Amino acid sequence: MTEYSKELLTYFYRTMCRIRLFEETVEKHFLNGEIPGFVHLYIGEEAIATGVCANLTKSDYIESTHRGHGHTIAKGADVNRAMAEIFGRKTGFCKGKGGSMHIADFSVGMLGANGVVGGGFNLAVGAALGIKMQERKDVSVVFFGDGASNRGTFHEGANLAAAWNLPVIFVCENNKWASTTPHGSQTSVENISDRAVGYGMPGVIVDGNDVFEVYEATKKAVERARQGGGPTLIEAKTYRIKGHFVGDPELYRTKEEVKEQFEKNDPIKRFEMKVLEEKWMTEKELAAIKEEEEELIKKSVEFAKNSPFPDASEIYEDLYV
Amino acid sequence: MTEYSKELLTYFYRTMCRIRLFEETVEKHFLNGEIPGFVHLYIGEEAIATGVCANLTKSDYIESTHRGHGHTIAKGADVNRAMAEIFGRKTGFCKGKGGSMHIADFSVGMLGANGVVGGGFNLAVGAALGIKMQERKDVSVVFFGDGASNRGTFHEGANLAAAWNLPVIFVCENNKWASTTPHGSQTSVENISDRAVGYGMPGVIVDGNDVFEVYEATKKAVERARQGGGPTLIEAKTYRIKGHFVGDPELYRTKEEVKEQFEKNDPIKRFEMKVLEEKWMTEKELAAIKEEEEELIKKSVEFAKNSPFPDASEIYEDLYV
Amino acid sequence: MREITFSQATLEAMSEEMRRDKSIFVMGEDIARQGGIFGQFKGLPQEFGFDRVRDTPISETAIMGAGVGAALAGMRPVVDMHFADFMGVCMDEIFNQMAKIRYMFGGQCRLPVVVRAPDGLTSGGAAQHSQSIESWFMHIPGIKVVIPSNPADAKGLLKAAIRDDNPVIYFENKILYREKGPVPEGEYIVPIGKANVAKEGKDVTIISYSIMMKKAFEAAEILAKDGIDVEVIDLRTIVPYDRETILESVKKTHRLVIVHEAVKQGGVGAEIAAFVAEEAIDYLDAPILRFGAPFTPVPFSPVLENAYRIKIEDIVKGIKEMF
Amino acid sequence: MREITFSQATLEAMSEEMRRDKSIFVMGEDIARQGGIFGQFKGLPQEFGFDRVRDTPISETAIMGAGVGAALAGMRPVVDMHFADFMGVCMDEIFNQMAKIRYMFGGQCRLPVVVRAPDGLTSGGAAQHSQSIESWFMHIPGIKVVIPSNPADAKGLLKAAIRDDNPVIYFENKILYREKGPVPEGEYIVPIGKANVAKEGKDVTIISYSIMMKKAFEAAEILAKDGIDVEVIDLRTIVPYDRETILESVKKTHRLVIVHEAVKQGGVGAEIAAFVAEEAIDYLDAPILRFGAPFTPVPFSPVLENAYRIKIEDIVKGIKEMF
Ligand SMILES: Cc1ncc(C[n+]2csc(CCOP(=O)(O)OP(=O)(O)O)c2C)c(N)n1
Ligand SMILES: Cc1ncc(C[n+]2csc(CCOP(=O)(O)OP(=O)(O)O)c2C)c(N)n1
Ligand SMILES: [Mg+2]
Ligand SMILES: [Mg+2]
Repeated sequence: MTEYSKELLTYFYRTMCRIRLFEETVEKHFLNGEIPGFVHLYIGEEAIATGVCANLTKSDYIESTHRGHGHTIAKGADVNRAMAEIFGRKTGFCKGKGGSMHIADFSVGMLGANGVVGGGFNLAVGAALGIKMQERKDVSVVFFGDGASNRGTFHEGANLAAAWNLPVIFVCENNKWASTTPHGSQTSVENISDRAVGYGMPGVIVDGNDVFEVYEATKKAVERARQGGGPTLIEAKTYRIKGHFVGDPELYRTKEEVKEQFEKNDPIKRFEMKVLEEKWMTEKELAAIKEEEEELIKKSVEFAKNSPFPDASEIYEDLYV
Repeated sequence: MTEYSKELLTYFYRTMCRIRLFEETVEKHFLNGEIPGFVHLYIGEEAIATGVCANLTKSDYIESTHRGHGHTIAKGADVNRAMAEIFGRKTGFCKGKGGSMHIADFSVGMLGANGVVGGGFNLAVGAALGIKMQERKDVSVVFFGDGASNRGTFHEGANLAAAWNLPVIFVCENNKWASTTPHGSQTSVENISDRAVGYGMPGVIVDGNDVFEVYEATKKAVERARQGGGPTLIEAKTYRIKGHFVGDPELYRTKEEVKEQFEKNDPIKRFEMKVLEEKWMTEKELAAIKEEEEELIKKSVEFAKNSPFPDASEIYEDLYV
Repeated sequence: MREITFSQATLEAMSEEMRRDKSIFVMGEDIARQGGIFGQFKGLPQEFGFDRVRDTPISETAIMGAGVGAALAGMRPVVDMHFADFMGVCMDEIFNQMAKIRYMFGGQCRLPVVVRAPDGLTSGGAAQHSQSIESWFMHIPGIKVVIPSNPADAKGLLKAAIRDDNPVIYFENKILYREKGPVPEGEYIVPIGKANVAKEGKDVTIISYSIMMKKAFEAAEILAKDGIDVEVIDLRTIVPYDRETILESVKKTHRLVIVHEAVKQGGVGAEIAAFVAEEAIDYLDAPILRFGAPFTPVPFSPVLENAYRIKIEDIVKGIKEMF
Repeated sequence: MREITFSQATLEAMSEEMRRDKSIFVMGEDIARQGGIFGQFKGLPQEFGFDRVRDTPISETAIMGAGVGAALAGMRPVVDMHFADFMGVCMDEIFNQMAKIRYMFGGQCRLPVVVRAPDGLTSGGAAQHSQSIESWFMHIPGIKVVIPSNPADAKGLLKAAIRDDNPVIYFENKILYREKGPVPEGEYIVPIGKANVAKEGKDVTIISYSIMMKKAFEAAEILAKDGIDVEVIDLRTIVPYDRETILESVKKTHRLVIVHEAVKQGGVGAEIAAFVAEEAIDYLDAPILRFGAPFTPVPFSPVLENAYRIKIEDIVKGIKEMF
């Protein structure tokens, strides 16, 4: 059994808690009518972004999805500015022009959420090409859903990354649902990782609710990529706990199914049980981290709410350089 | 060793000769300046269209490529109207509106060549959906190149066909070249058939220069599809003998490479040797067929050349019903 | 007359047509299990089954391409684009395949495909979920394009689109879905290609369509108080657009204003204005005004989104200055 | 001045810029081994290596998407579309990603991507290899669009496009490639956004661009014999288009004609005409004429293709009737 530094364990827990609390807070304020647009929550999938990004530095890139808050936070973005963006404020990362679906923080290598499912694949592949041409040791990670794996852009990006041996990690978050359709009903393979065969790249499956498994698999893939070994496809199996978007009537599944999944597989609970069992961390340590994060998220809402909206005249800014 | 009826053997030989002669004739007249546009020849790949289409009836569909003359002829289209179309005449299948790259004969289920590489995948999948919804026993075949297998449309079409269990046969004509790029330089797998794994469908490789092998593999796939067994991916290995298009300077390969391939693998020669060796046909029989086909193709040129061009006013016809 | 929502009107059109003709089916993302993200397919699978009301993978090129292919095999598919914003994903299937197949193959086939495309601003939809891109299709021969502004037209135009043997794109505004309006009982069709003189007037013509018809009416009402009698034309169909009705109106009122939610530059308004400047310039007593969105993507924040919207005051002011 | 072909002019621009800046590279189908299907990349890989001149798979969404991604990572990619007709395949990458990334992310990045798109009629190219689709991009905020008509501009505009920190689409006409023209030696730039008054005149303004500039000149020459003094404006840039130059000319000549090879309906000419009808209608002494392709796909047969082309006689006749 691998040993983990206290620092890493703390990062895992802190990040997962931060995402969870961030999302619960966003949900609340969305339902309050304080947040416009469409919001997709990452609750129950925190272990994936966390385990993946633990292997990355600021100069590595990630491409995210419509469900991008977790990726943003895990990559190290400031939560105040993230929250402010979702609230449509001038102090947000995108000055209020983007919102939840277009959150991005280029300063930490988070190249953007995407309102187009599967829109990120080739951006990530291109970023990896840039890395390679500049002879950097960085990597480029693209997160995508099980549903997104049926987009042609996945195929084109995977082929290009493999044919050109680019440092890309394809991270499929298989949360069993693509909006209202269950995995398997519209996807021709059980394991998305099987698709790696078609590009001659390694394809691995991990338990996406286990941050350690995600971390280890990504570590291998990242090392491989940094050493010029090319791309890897990682499929992280998880489950979408919340509706597709906040406000989703969820006509397509039962409450029981969701409850069962969450009880069994909440990645934060599973982490807590594991570290306590292994005596890697104490209840007290965990509680302290959680409290700090609660405070942080609370402050982020204050920050957001106290921030001004952009001025109407700003509509014409940021279009061209 | 399977036995083949004289009728089938005759069909094989007749069709391959017809395609070869048709293509040689088109090449000659193109170089003469009598044919406008872009022309892509099927020389050296005759066994594929022939072996595949031998399993099809008129109510089955095929979707073709930019290299579509062979498919058109193998599906049973009238050569006069095919030639006339390529010559841009009013008597052509498309009344001169299409030309070589848009040849089509809906009356025999040939749903069209396509100027967009990979443009045919989903049309074929949709035709198969139509077949299935109408509870017909027909199948839908899509021909495509090794290069086209890197289009996202391949992925989306393959997934849909498999997820919906549609009667589609994906026939990859791997002729080792995608225009100027050799197979392997831009495609991440050696065998396109490996990509079938990603859709949970059977993927098979055949020698595309052996009409018997193509025929047998297609037979199996077609039977499977007709019985509701879903799609199959067949990769037929062959070699593009001519330039990508007529007039291609072919700066990217040597004449020797081509010559060697043709001497070794000319599908017509290989057929002749086999049927003579097996004593399935005589030299005389073969010669007689070839002569008939020469006559047919000669006549088709006369037909085309004697046909009128469309009238300028026809430009406005056939846009809307 | 009874009042139903735009969304219900489209549902009636779908079910009446699907009852009439077994070759009609509909496919798209999240339309069957959930009934469509805007509820516009609710109940359809219950009546017609999951075979004729199909959820699809997230594969727009397959959805659009398969729609075309199914039509070639004798079906009459209706394909749903989820958001008009995603039409770029399958633009090749739309403009190089669907639009050209009949013509380039010399009329060998009919292509009865309907593409349903929910469009327009929603609150906070932002850059990739708010667009109105109908003008692209004005420039692509081989497709018809309709764009209803109210429930009655929504039903009649959808039925016309489904019965048409040519590809038809049906733009439906996401905000309009919930709006109610009078819809006649029983069978009727709104013919493709015919504009609707929604309000007669003699001083100035406003041409609009889809959700902007509301602003056109409101502006007309305000201007009436100033004694300006506005004629309001609902274009209804963008391709082919109704040249006669436009010319007739302009020749009567001598003043033309075009209003749409899409970006002004290169929008449908440009074509209409250019057409009139070519065919009836001598009748004009004032510049042709166009109102459309500014030349930026749609911003997220409510303040910016509001600034992005067409303002009735601007229309009113612009028209007053014409006199 | 020395004369070189349009194609050579683009090559010079590419190699001068690639020498200057190591972050510039180019990728596309069949550009490296073969030097481009129109020879427009010949010799580049020999000087800059196959790393900076890259053949790609037939994967337009990957080519375009990776161009955008590479720019985000600090490169200055030039991506080749092979034929403009294939831009539909990666339309989402163009209009939802490339065009919006800077804006929707609040200006966090620069996006120096050049998209090269060979367009226009060739003999027998038919429906899917002959199109001119520049007008779509006039309606998409966030991209610049240039479209040179001669070798000198081809070089200067390509250099400007490469140096621009915004996405620029560079349309290059397939027939023009082979045409020679005077090209200055040494370093120069043709600024994006500035039209060129290619021939001064006082009676009527013809606005055109790309290959149609030849017909504009020819028409002007013929009309000169009838005493009609034509001003010919080469638009050069479509987004942003040069409003000042257009207005100035129209205010001088009082007559406007727009000529492009693209389909007339919804074309660039529509926007220009609408702009003038909005801003300068009082200066006009005649209807605004537009010449563009008929509303059909491009047919194959030479007779039909010829009928599809813009005729100089029609332009001449149209202009004469303006007086
Ligand atoms: C190209 C495109 N098609 C459809 C949509 C609408 N849509 C948004 S999210 C979604 C489901 C995505 O499923 P998946 O990829 O599994 O991600 P998840 O939501 O489960 O994280 C769909 C269909 C879209 N945004 N973009
Ligand atoms: C979408 C698209 N991209 C590029 C092209 C240009 N093109 C035409 S044929 C061809 C090569 C096709 O290779 P392959 O699929 O292997 O077929 P082959 O020519 O070998 O039969 C290319 C790149 C095209 N027609 N369509
Ligand atoms: Mg999912
Ligand atoms: Mg090939």
